[in-house]
Amino acid sequence: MSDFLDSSRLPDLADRPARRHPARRVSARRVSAGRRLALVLALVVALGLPLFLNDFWLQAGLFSMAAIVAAVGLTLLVGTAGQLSLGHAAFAALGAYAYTWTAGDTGAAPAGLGLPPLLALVAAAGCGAIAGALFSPISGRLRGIYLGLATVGLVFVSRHVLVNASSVTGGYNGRRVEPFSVPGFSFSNSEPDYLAVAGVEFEGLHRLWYLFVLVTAVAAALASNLRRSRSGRALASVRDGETTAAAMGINVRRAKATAFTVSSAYAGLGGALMALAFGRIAPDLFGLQLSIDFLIMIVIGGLGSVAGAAVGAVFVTTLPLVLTEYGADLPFLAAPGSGGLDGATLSRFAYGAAIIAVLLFLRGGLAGGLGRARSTLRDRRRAPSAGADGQAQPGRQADSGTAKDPGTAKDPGTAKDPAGPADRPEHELPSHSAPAVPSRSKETSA
Amino acid sequence: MNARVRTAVALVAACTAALAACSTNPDSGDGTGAGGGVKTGNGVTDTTITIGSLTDLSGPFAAGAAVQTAEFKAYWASVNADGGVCGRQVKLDVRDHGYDPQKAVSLYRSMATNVVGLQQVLGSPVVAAVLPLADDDGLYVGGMGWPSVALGYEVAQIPGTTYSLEGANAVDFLVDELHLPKGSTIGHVYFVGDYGSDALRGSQHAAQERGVKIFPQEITPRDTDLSAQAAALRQAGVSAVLVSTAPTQLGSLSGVLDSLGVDVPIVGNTPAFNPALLKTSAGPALNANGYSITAIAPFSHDAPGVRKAVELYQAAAPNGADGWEVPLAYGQGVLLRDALDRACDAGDLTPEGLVKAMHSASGIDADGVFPGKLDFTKAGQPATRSVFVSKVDRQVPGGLRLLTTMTGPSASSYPVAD
Amino acid sequence: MSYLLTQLANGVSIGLVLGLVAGGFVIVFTSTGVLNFAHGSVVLTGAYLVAALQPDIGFWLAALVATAAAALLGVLVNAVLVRNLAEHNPATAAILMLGVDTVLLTEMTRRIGNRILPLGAPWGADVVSVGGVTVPTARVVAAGVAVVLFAALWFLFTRTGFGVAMRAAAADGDTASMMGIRLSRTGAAGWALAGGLAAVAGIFLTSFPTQGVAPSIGLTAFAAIPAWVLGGFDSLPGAVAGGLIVGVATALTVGYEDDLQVLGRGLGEVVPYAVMILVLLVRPNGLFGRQAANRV
Amino acid sequence: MSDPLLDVAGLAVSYGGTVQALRGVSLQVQAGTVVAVLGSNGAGKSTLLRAVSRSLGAIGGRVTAGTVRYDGADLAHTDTSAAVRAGLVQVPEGRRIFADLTVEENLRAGGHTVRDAAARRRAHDDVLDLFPILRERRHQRGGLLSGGQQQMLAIGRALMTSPRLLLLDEPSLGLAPQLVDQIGEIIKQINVTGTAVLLIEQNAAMGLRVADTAYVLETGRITASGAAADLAATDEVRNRYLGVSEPGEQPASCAPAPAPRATVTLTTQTGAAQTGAAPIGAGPAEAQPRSEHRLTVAELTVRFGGVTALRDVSFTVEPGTVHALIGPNGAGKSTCINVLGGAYRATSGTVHYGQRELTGLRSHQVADLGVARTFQNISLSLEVSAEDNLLVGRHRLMRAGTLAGALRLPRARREESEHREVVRGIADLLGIGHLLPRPVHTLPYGDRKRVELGRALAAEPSLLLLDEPVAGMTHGESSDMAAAIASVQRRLGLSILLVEHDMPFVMGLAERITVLDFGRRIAEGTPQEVQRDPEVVRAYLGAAEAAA
Repeated sequence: MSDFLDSSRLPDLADRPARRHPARRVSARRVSAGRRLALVLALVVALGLPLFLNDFWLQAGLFSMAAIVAAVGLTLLVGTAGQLSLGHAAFAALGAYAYTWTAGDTGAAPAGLGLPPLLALVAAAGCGAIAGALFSPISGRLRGIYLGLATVGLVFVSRHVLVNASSVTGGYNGRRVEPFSVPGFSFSNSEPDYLAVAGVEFEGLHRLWYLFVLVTAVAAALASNLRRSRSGRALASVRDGETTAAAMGINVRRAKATAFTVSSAYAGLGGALMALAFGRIAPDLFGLQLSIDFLIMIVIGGLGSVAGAAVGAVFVTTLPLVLTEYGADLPFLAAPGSGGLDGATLSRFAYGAAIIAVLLFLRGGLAGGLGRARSTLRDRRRAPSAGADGQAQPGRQADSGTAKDPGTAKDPGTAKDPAGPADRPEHELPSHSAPAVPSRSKETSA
Repeated sequence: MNARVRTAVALVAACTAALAACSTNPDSGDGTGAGGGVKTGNGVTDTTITIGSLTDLSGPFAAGAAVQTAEFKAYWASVNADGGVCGRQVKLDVRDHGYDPQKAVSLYRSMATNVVGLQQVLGSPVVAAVLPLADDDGLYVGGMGWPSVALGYEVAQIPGTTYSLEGANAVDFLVDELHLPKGSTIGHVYFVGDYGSDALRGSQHAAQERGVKIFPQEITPRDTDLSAQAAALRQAGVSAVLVSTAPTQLGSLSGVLDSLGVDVPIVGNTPAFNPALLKTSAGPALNANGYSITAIAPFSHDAPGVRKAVELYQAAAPNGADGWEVPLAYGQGVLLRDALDRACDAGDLTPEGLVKAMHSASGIDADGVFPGKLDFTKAGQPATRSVFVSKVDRQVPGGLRLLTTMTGPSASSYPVAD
Repeated sequence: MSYLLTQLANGVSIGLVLGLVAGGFVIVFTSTGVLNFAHGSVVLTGAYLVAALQPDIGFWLAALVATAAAALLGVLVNAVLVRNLAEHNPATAAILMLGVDTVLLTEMTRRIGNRILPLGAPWGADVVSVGGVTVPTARVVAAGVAVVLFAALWFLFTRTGFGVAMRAAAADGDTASMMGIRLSRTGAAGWALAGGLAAVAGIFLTSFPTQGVAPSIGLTAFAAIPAWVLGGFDSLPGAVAGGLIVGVATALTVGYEDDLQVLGRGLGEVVPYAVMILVLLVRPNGLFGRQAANRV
Repeated sequence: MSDPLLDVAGLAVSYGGTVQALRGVSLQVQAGTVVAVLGSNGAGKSTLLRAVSRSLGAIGGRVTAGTVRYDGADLAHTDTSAAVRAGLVQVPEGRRIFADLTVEENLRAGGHTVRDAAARRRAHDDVLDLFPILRERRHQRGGLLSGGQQQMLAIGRALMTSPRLLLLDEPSLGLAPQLVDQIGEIIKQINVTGTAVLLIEQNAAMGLRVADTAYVLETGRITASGAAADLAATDEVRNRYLGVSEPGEQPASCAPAPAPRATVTLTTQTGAAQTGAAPIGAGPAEAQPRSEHRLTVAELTVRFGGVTALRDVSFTVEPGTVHALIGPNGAGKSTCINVLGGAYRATSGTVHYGQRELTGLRSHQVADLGVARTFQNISLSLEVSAEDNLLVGRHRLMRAGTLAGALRLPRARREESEHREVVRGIADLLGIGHLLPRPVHTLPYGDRKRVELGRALAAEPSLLLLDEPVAGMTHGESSDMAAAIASVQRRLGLSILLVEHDMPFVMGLAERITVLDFGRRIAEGTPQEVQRDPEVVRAYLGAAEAAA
């Protein structure tokens, strides 16, 4: 059998080397080592940061990490599978309440099941998944933006249920969230009441921080594995062409339902983290604005990439906070009712403008922009020796821009661009321009 | 796990340990100084007392919040001009959460260690998120509206009665003063949530006590056209309507009821009325049938406290809008000041000391801003069960003319904790 | 019986106004493929301009100026922002509009403040009563104007060269441009129309049963989204039908809430979305939407 | 001779900077003449027309060299609208009338640029005189017209501007013979009034009949030109359309030789991954010879609305053979492939693969039976690496679920690396091994075609459906591809059903050929038989040629 692959026995098909390029392998390995270093650095920062942060930033960090989990899930749906959802606040709410109910005290009002919080965390993701799966008759049939608008309904329906099912949810007043704990150790300010390592006290927020770092890292790793697995390829294939995907043996409806299910499981988990970060939940926390924020995160961050979702989540969660923290103290707080410009208003303007600016100027979102900046830097550093790398076949037209698609943008190492950013063509292939949602005109004119 | 990752993990662990060793975490607080024999904690130095305000200057309640913030500033400036509190100047640290609970919680975290108490926390979802945290931290919170749920928190100081008692008093007022016969139906249009739903509870309790029926209509802030609700109320044959919504909805409802020829009293409770309504087409209807049940004296009330509040406000914001927010903010300032004074006298100006001092207070009415003497010594009970009843009147500033101060029988019997 | 008729009349009249808003969504979507999340703010802006201008120049002139200004606003947003997106796909365009919405809404909130601005419309708080059914005059006018506007749109799109060109561009932009139709112009016209419709809808959304302009009107416009979706994304008749369905369904749910108590209170808010989901289950492209052909 | 009305010189166009669609194309159109450009799918004909009508941008193309001069003026910086106003109008390929607009409205949209109402009315009347049927149906929606009427509407719509130069993109596409003749007559009539016509045609018979001058465009280059009558007689054209003669062009390996089918066994060898040389068919437990099933198509009929794309077509693909499906554009070949693959539903008739009936199955179920396919317009995930595209082909052979993949369970990882190894083997076989890590959008056209073939092979099919595998390839690339397909087929004993326009390619590769024309089977046999069949010659080159 081994002779089957022996290319010397085949006619020389293409007048080009049939073996993999050694130079390529080397550079690919170097890049992935660089990536790993970046990941390790990020982890060091995530672990060391709480020691320097005050409660404000710790709290902001907790919300950011909860958002990252939900946004990563949404980017699997929108970026990888090309579906759109504005209903993820509903799944987040479901996760939050599922956690709270499962872990809640049996004696309290409203009562809970009193199960271990770890189990409750799993239940949160599970409930999200089940709800997502139940929605599959719709999510499997609708596409892109159509699905996105249909899911708006979920937010309102779930709010209605949350307010009315008060025996479980506590109604509009909501209910207290049981702190996360494992036997003998609580991620709050009690049990042990005082915890210090090398003289530094670890309070509830610190402990939660580390829990969140762990959950977020695992969630991101799973998502990024998933994207690169058989299922992830199937989803991307469905996004890029349902007919083709079906012809390759992919059950398109099931793939779409899977994407929706996985994504809502992430939203459920993110919701549970939000609940832990808040300490008390109420239906008002899970309004349409939350869904919209999730969507802003992944688009601003750069569709499709896990890193993009993370960057976007941090951006959307912390930017308004930073603007408020440093904008509201501006000296010209106008008199009330006089219609003058005050700091708070100014920070809202800045937030809206930031969203607009990213979309206008950064192809591939924040992650795309960062990746491009990095590769530009690297190209500049490497400029003297460029071309000796054997990256492109002479005579073959060189590559187009690395960063035009969000999927590869986060990892500029995989797409070599010897021509440099200046030579990139302005246009791209038509089918390449809209990874997320099928374009309207194609739908209707076919 | 390969060798590289193992190395990395070891590196991380080492770094973390090193950081922990050399970190000087500032979280240990401002220490417990003892300036002038007074024990102090977060937010209090020898010269200043810092209080916080978590408010909504860019969200849906921005306008009203701006009025209150201006009044707070004016009030504390006047206090400071008179020599401050406990020999210290009071500094008000205002943060805008834009009605976003996540933002509010983070801002709360940044504030909690730097203030001795919170003058105000505004907005239902924000209150729901922040109150439990403040309760854990033992940090005083004033001015979070009047939801019954706040009674469950030791740190909360409700400036007056609760929405539920406003609702109960409203029914009592309709029966006793406006002579609604037994068996008649009262419509109650309310926002779902800790404002409207709470008020509905009160009105339903009172209805049972007084032998009338409540016909509830739930709406949300997005409903601005209440034609369908008004028609339903007419169909139900209501002889009065309670409204626990925002001003927009009160205006729409009274306008449509009028147009349908439903000539019945319309009673709004605290935040439902806004004098701007009088300039709209609902103005005449409200002027004829509108009443307001509030925990705060109306803008036009002639009590010295209210006059002082208005005076301060008009000096600070000559073009500002008139409304119940002005006396409210003044009253809250008075309550906090009283608590600070008591804490100072008790020699404990820490956050915990402030909460304790607040619960020792009784008999405050802020020179007529509140409907009777407020008593904060009974945990879990409202400071008063009395309310102001005003008639909508376009002739007076602020649009409300005080009729009476009352404590109805069913308000007295209302079980606050259920 | 007259109660039912009253609720139906309420539903139909508000439904027509919602149809105007939904029509704006349709036109922007068909002409430029953008999901205009800022539409609610444009509605609010239009209404605000009327209220702000009418004391000086009178209601009618103010309405005219506001409509023109809202149309211009749409054209500017399209020309300056939408056309300059780094990546032109529906998701980024939708998020862009959210950014625009944030900016517009903040500005409106700041300007309106604590006030409830009266529109000064001549119909004031008058009502019309026919056989026990009472409907606000404003709503009768609104229904009339909506019908006239829909007729005008029908005329524009079927009887004028430019309207036909807009439809051609919406159906197949590439081919239309081969006919010499400039997509930039049809796009601008689409945004202008949508802006104008939004301003008119804004006037009626803030007229009598509602008391003047307050920032929450922007949210009310959101109720037009289920109307748009269940009518079909690219169909003007669908927008009208969707608006009517949402209006009537909401009015009836509110009107008979007591009989529907098992489902919980506050159903009025949920019903449009529940109806939308049901419709989409049966017809994934909405009631009037074109079937997306599934050919290779 | 005066200056030409249209003068294209040295034109080069590329898409996305990678796909070179036209290279150094030059041609002229004299005022008042008809010029035909002949070429098969993927030759760059539509690109050429769009470059002239300034509508390349809409599909992402860019002129990289050369000029287009119209009436003496360089069009470089004008847009479509300006070109239309100057009297240069294109009728797009596939008619593309506005289906929701009435006939009247379609015409109105066509006359959009004409400001003068009187001129518009005149043009309108002229169009309705030219196409009386349109006058009759003027209030009907365009979508309700028949194919021929739609083509008339598309032409009429363009005539509303009273153009000086009309660009026609494959007007005969998918039309019945008598309609094609009618369209030809119409073109002549239009020309009589002084309008010059640049006509792009795949139907050489029709193109050469109406044109004064003709060019042959192949893979982006002009390969022949001259007076239409002269060109019709050349070997070049005959070869191009019938694959007659020029045996020297064929790679020897392409000759249909009996291969040791069924002797190739495909087994999984665990551990093969470590040796770096896994068998191509490393699917679990698939030790049987690939193809033992016969594909039987019986009386297949497909209708879309009122259009019948296939009518009672029957043929059989014997196990382990290469069977070609040919016919002029619009003959129903792609429709047939799409029905076999499960993308379209048959209106009537049956398709059996072995014992299994395919017609009721959905695409992914058909794929599960071991039927893989490629697409006429390459359909790959552009952002994704070539390797991952190939791995999509392995989807049906892999088992790891979503959870296993996310957790990277040992089982999933092992499976993944085994299949990656197989994919590398397949890629090396096709000579694209070195391209595996590159995102597909960075690859040139020819390589993309190979990647797509690789993806289909990765599915380890027993039946391979190839929809124009060499469309748009240069001669060299096309023979490389032929060699690759032949070798793969021989080694794996696949059955292949092939749709292709490149006749030398088909004639060299196929053992049996079924010829379709207007949805009907008009001939079947060996390549030699088919080449001699007068029906076939008539279908391709027209009645005159067949008689000659």
